[in-house]
Amino acid sequence: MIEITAEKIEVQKVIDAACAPECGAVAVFIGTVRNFSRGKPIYRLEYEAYPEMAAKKIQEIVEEAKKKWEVRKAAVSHRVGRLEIGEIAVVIAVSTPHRQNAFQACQFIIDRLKEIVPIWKKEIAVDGETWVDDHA
Amino acid sequence: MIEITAEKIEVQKVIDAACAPECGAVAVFIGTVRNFSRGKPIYRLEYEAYPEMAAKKIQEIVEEAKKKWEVRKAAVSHRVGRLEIGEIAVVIAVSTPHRQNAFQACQFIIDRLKEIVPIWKKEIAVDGETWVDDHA
Amino acid sequence: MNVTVKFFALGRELTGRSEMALELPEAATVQALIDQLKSAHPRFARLKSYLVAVNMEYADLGAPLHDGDEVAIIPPVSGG
Amino acid sequence: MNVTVKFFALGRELTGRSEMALELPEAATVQALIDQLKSAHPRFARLKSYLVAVNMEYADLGAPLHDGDEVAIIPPVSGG
Repeated sequence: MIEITAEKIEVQKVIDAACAPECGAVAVFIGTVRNFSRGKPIYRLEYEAYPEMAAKKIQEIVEEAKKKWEVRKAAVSHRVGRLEIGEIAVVIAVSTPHRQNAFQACQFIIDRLKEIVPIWKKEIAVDGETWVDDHA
Repeated sequence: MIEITAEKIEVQKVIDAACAPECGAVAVFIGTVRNFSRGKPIYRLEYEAYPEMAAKKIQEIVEEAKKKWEVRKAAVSHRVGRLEIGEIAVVIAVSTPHRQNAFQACQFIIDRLKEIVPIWKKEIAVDGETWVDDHA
Repeated sequence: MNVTVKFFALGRELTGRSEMALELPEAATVQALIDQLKSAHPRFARLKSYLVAVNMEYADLGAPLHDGDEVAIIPPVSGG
Repeated sequence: MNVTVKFFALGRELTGRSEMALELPEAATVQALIDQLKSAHPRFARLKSYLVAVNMEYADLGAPLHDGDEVAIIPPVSGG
């Protein structure tokens, strides 16, 4: 399961999609909206995606993780639209027979997602709106 | 939240206990009962704990993780009693401001739990019952 | 030939468009498309950092375009 | 002095007990307790690998015991 969604993400649904019975180890990453960013308080975030390409790139990342770390199943859900403080922006779940691989594969997926997947976030703060550019 | 429980573990409950609003990154580990162990099919597991000491040791491990990786909140739930294939044996959830720390802290907690926390599992397989000794 | 250009995030806000059709000479490259965008939409030139995707795959400036391609201007991503 | 000894997993199955009270000489060590267990419960001697916890803390064989201590025989753990 790979989805770009405007609906609230249900963590259990993503976990269920990554975990067949007897999956062994499941590693999950949940990213939520913080109220502070680079030293200043923010009110909320707005996420925008190029959804078809985002889903395609996430699929490629998942395929790479499957090859490298014996991943059995993986699920990724990324939210778009307006997000309030504390809301979930992304959930990644990965199941593997052995736990070390689960952590490594899950971390790889979130790291690569942040690098190459066409999703953007805009911070709405007291001093205005800014498209985040972590690479600047 | 640290618990040794004979009830089915609800993943969301453990995550909620580890995640204040604005927690940033949450890493979760879920360990489930596999149908194969060291090359042979198993029917089910039985977990036994020295519950008071297990909770105390897990608390110590969590405190160490908090110091090392800026963990804000952590929650650990370990099941005891009879577990069927596919059921959840343990859930660990850790929240940190930055994601690398969340993965490292979560992996540290499960690794140390397996090393020093007085919990035991017995595999019930076609050829009999065996207390698992991973350290042998 | 005709291509579709998609804009997102800061690129969308600068151009005021999320999508536009563009007519290009045969065998034009990504670079030629960028040059045309810059002259037609001066505010686009204010987007300093971006990648280009052609049919949902990142592409070099030298990559040739084809009729019907979907081109996307990808500002620095910040998902997760 | 009196201590309580707890058994778990294989130790519990070998001794057939999950807990027993034991009377020991004053200032007896963990080692003395183990020796007494082995002679009183020959099947306990079949437990080849274990640690000992005193009042829920892992303890050396040389550690002295005190009246009222809770001692636990900890076979190799396998939680998770």
